[in-house]
Amino acid sequence: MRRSSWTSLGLGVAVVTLLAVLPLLAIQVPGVLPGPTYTPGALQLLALCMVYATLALSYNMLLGTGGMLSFGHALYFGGGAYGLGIVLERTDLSLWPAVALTLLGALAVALVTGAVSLRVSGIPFAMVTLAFAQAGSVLVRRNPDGLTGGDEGLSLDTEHVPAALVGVVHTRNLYWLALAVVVIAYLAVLWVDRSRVGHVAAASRENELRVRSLGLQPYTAKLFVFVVGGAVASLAGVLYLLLQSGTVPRSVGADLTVTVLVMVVLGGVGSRWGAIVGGVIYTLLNQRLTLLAGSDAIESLPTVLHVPLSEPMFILGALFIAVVLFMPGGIAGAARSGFGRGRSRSGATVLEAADDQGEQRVLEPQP
Amino acid sequence: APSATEGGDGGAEGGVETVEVGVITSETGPLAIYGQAFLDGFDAGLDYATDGTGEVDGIKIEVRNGDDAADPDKAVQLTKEYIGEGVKILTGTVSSGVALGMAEQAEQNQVLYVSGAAAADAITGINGYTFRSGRQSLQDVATAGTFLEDIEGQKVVVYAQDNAFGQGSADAVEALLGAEGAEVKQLLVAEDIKEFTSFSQQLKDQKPDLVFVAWAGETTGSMWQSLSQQGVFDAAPVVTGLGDVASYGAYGPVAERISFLSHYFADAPDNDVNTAMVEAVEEAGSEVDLFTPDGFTAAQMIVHAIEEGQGDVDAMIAALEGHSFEAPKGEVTVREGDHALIQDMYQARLVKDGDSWKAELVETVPADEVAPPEAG
Amino acid sequence: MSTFVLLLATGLGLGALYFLVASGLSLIYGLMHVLNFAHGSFLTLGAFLGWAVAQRMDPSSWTGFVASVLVGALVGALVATLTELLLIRPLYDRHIEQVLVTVGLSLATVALFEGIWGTDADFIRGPAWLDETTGVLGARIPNDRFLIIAVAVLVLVAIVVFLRRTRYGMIIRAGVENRAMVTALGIDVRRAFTLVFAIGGAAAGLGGVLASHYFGYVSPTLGGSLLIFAFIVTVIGGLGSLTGAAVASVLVALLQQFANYYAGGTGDFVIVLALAVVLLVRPAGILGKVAA
Amino acid sequence: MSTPATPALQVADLGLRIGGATILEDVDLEVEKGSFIGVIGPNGAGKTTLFNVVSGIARPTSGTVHLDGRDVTGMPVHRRARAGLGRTFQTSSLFPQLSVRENVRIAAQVALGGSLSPLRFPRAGDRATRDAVEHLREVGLGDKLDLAAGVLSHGEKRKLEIAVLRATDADVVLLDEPMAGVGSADVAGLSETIRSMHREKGCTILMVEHHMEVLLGLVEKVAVMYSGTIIAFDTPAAIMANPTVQSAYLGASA
Amino acid sequence: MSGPILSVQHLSASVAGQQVVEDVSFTVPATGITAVLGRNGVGKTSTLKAVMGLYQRRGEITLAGERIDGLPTHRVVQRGVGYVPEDREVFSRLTVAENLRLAERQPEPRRELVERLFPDLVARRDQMAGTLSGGQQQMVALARALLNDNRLLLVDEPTKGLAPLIVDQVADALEAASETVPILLVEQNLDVVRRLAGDAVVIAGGRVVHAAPAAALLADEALTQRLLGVHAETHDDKGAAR
Ligand SMILES: Nc1ncnc2c1ncn2[C@@H]1O[C@H](COP(=O)(O)OP(=O)(O)OP(=O)(O)O)[C@@H](O)[C@H]1O
Ligand SMILES: Nc1ncnc2c1ncn2[C@@H]1O[C@H](COP(=O)(O)OP(=O)(O)OP(=O)(O)O)[C@@H](O)[C@H]1O
Ligand SMILES: [Mg+2]
Ligand SMILES: [Mg+2]
Repeated sequence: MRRSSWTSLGLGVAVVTLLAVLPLLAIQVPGVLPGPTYTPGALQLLALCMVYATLALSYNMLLGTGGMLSFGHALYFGGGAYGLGIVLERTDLSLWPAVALTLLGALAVALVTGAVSLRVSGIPFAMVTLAFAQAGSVLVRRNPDGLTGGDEGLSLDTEHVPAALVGVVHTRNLYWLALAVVVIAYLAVLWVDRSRVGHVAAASRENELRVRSLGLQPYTAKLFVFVVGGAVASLAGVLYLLLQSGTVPRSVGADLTVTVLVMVVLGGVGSRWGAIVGGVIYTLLNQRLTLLAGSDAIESLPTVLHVPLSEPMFILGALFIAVVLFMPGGIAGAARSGFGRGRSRSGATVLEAADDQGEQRVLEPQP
Repeated sequence: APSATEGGDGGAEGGVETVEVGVITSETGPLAIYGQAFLDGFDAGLDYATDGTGEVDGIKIEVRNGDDAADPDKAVQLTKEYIGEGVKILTGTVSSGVALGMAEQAEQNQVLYVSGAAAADAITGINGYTFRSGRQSLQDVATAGTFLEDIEGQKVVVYAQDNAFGQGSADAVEALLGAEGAEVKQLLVAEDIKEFTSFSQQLKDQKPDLVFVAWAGETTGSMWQSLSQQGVFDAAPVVTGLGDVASYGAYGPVAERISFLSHYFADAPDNDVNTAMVEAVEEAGSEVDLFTPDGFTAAQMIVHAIEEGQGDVDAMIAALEGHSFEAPKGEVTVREGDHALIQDMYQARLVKDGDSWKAELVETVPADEVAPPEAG
Repeated sequence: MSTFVLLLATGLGLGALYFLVASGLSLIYGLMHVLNFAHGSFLTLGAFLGWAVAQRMDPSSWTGFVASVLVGALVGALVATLTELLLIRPLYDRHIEQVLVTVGLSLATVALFEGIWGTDADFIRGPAWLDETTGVLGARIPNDRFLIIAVAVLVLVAIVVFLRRTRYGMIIRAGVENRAMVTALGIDVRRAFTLVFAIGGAAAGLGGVLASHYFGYVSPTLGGSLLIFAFIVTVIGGLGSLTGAAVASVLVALLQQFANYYAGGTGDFVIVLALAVVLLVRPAGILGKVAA
Repeated sequence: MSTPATPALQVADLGLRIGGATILEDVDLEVEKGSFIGVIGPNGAGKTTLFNVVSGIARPTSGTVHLDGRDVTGMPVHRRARAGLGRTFQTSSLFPQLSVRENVRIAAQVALGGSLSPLRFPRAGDRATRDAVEHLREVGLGDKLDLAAGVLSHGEKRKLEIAVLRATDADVVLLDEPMAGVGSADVAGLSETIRSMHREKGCTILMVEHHMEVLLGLVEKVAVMYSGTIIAFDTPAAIMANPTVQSAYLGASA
Repeated sequence: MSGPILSVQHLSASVAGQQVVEDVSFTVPATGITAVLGRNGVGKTSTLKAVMGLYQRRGEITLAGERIDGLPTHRVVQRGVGYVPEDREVFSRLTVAENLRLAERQPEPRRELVERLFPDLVARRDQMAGTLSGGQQQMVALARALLNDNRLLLVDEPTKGLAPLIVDQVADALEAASETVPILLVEQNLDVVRRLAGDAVVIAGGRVVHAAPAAALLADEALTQRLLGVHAETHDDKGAAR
């Protein structure tokens, strides 16, 4: 146990170090990256991958650790992006205080919405979170007081953003920032997972009544996980705004939540590094499949093949189905069984627990 | 001055051999049809402006195509990728949100951006690096105004979706026609609403002299149907913008009763450039549509900019500002102050053509009559 | 007054449409605990193929219309059956993963439809009577609303009778709770599940054709745009309660209509609020537990 | 602190109705500190329901529950547990996907305090883990520590329930049929575990059990429930001699 | 007398990739009750579930001479195998009546038998089975198997959680049933075993370690001590006294 945790720490440090020096190297990955690793195009793509990896990490904590199937996680991501955008535009704060203020606001929103949503669990919980996110998304699109820019989205007001983070020439800095954010998010999630409150949340996922009978409040533990998850998601949103120099209503929409769900399942529910890998792979596929779709090889195929294959979302959807059907633990699960490192809980079983939540209370005698 | 970047053969000094142009637009995704029209136009325009050589003044124009699938993530990714590799000229996209994002990048990185089909007024004058090759909402609205003999004292009701496009149109009507003495009322319907019967009734109850409809998307058909069911057409003339060919079917039986303002359809302009464009596009196996001239014009502008500016961004901007030229829509002018594209607009009607509908020109509205107020 | 009547009548029509979309969803979700994200795709496919058939015949004739409705229902039943056999069945007892598979399916199918039929809407038109209106208390009510309300009532009655009069309802409720034990009673529970999916799919296909007439178009996103309301209706109505879904459909649609008209287009907010309130006050939904 | 005279558990006038059915009616029971009480009665008499009401899982429609002199009638489950009430479930109620060790460790952690802390991190060698392993050895699950609790056999789950209870270190303990499904080989050992829990800690125990030999071997007094109410509360000998108990519950000797 | 009703040869079974039955072989005679004994966790329940087809299995299982090891569970049942699961597994959100109705496989199920045996269930026909007491749920589980005419009953710990009075009644019922249908019975209550079982099969570590007449096994104190870890005799007198 000791040994393996040292190895994984070593591995983690090595990977982060490698990623950190990437902008100084000229590695070509044809088909995956648009150019050598020092070019802005490649760095931008990698940084975007990290944004989504962070988001996936936070969602994995909700689903994997706390067993909470949320359909409204995009609300916090969008909250981070729009929040920072609005603060920068409407106040004279400089970037870092604005980020702090945004995160604080997102924390408050997560606390309030979480406190309400967690009154129910299972599919009803999913629906309440969906409803909140939907309200957020409608609000953003309605563009109240010109705050959000409506459909056309909000552009980053660069006036108070350090010059080192603006412009293509500085993509490298944004990349490093993104890397730092992933590491911070990973540590935050690790911290929650390892702490006692994380353990209680995991236990609540499986049997709330038992947790209560032991003298603990499942609600508190789950809310804690939910709020930290929301905060990490909004951190990802903040990063997104800086990276993209803007944000659009899609970043609060239900589609994004579904996308994140896909990433997490792809990577393997309940696995931290799985979530990161899932986020990265999904983003790469999503960004690069459009190239494949337009390629001559696809164009030359007969219609039955060419029509579906030239739709990136078709390929992604089909891939996702295949993973759920044939790789129940996602990438992490496959890797684990590949290395023969059995763990007692797999992604599939974690998901089961998330489902049964809503039904337990039916069985209790209710006066 | 443009900052020095690695790659590319750009540089202010002469002797430039090639200039790269990044064309980012939707080739797949929900707006793929618009994107295709833009691209058809762009290719034809480039051919036209370079006499089929792909070169101007000895400078080879290299085009890089990127598919944004109407997804701003992809658009920004491509923009940064291209800029990072030294591309100094960008054009394209049909979605206003994406276009605004690209305009932002153009400013941050000091490259030339010729926005394509996106109609948002906000793009006009957004920054010194952004131009437009299409029309904007204000020009639509001004054209709508030409349907009234006398604007003074008339009651104009804007019936629109409560989104950027609808709000923009409503504001534009207020600004343009309101200023000319019309009494302007708005009836904005939230974008997600799908049942319009009661709103149609409300519209009729307002007893307008002119109804201006700004509507897009899938609900168009049922909106028109309910207007007709509730008898709005009996109450007042209804004006709206004519969309792409595929949308002609949306109006249903009332199509003949609607007065259309139009940005473009194949038969609207009567000039050589348009004829050349239609021929070129048809030769390439496609049909011209609403956004084809935007692509064509963008190519013309870019070729001109390269010719005059040799790839230097500031020089190219200077070359474009105030530039007038013959485009498919007749003579167009890039207004110096805010980079609006001053162009003719059209009044049109739909007539039955077998099973489908065909647009017919009613009148050409001269460019200066519908020039938008200068953006500040 | 006539505005009120109009809102009420069109609200009922909208409610009927919501119910048509939600009925299959509610059936499948209530009985099998599969929140079927691909339901919208069943709907879309039913609408597309129904329209294709109507076009071959004569879209403006009633025979064409009826044929398109039948084809829509059949297509819905067929794809739903295939979905159940190929994707849902292998994942039995793993409800969340079943949900995930349908998420994947909806992503893939919408893209596929876009590839086949393009992204733009096809505007369609049925028999002329549907486009006309009938005067009720001074309000001109579009005729298609009456048709949709009638079909919705029929569907409701048909499904409720199916569940009450046959053993299937019971088998499926038992099967969801403990599938192994149902088979240990000598019952082939898989067939029952497939049947439920087929019925749900047929309802979706039928709803798809009617929805396409209601909105006057078919497009790859037709189903998806209605799905969220169907979800909300299903949950507000209560797990497994079809009558609950029916009541909730009407309530939601009316609430939405009135809020949209009188409260400045806030219909969606009001519904979201209603959903949150209902779930917090009655987590099982308004008619939850009282199974079909 | 309460005086020695305060009963550890007192229920008075307890009633519970669901819909039209009366599940509990006029239940009165006073349990002295440190005593070991058996609860018997036919199936469906209301024994489990009484435990549910005492532990707060079910709310009574009338009457009160006092724990150590304190009125806890309206108190939520987890606060009662905090106040020293522990229980096992008739149908094993575990964390099926957590390991056997983890199941007990969480309970032990609660007993040691700071369980919801985000700033403390369970480790392999810490006190709670050591305690958990010890309790598991005691009930004979020492070789199943890393299995997921859900895959245990029925009897093994019963043993795990006892281990969890041991770890909570409760003062008042409710045992709901701890022996049901435990193999005959292990009944004696498990009884011993329960007895030592009572002896060492001096906790108060109420135990529902249909296994009469075990029950009689452990308890000091027996309460008999019959259709929702307590019809007798006496020494084991007196209860076994009670004709109603014989005819309505024991049967065989009649 | 014909051959055995059930024959199990080299049966192995696994759940989630974990082998839980290793190599079990035994036969169940065409009459009477055969007991399966063994300590907790040795694989008794798993053996029954493997026969039912509820766990993945390998080996040869024949019912009255016909192979059933390739059949899915519902087909096994349709061949006339009744099953009473260990954890009762009533459908908690169905009423008692629905639970029973679901189990009926023949046109004329034996409702009177069940009603006579468990009058409590009649009174509670419309109650959700999930709200029944533990013992009442056990009755539902038993009733479901007794409703049909079976060729073989597999019964897993039927007396667990039942009051002594009911234990006796259930034993009576099983005894009566065994006159028409052979029963394979898993039971921890040795008094019940002694009273009912003809043969006994003892499982340990996923294998059969002993198969003999039940009386002989329980009479041999050393053997029961070794196989079941218990003094069989000590229960005798008290058991009768209960
Ligand atoms: N919702 C309900 N409606 C009607 N009766 C109910 C309801 N819930 C519980 N009951 C009845 O309440 C009674 C009390 O059940 P309880 O579980 O307390 O019995 P018990 O004494 O523990 O029995 P056992 O020894 O079988 O476990 C049972 O008869 C049960 O059927
Ligand atoms: N998925 C699994 N992974 C690992 N071991 C398992 C799994 N499922 C069951 N087991 C083990 O298989 C063994 C046999 O279980 P089974 O339920 O058949 O025992 P049993 O003889 O019926 O015991 P009891 O008397 O307690 O009911 C147990 O030790 C159990 O832990
Ligand atoms: Mg009980
Ligand atoms: Mg067992």
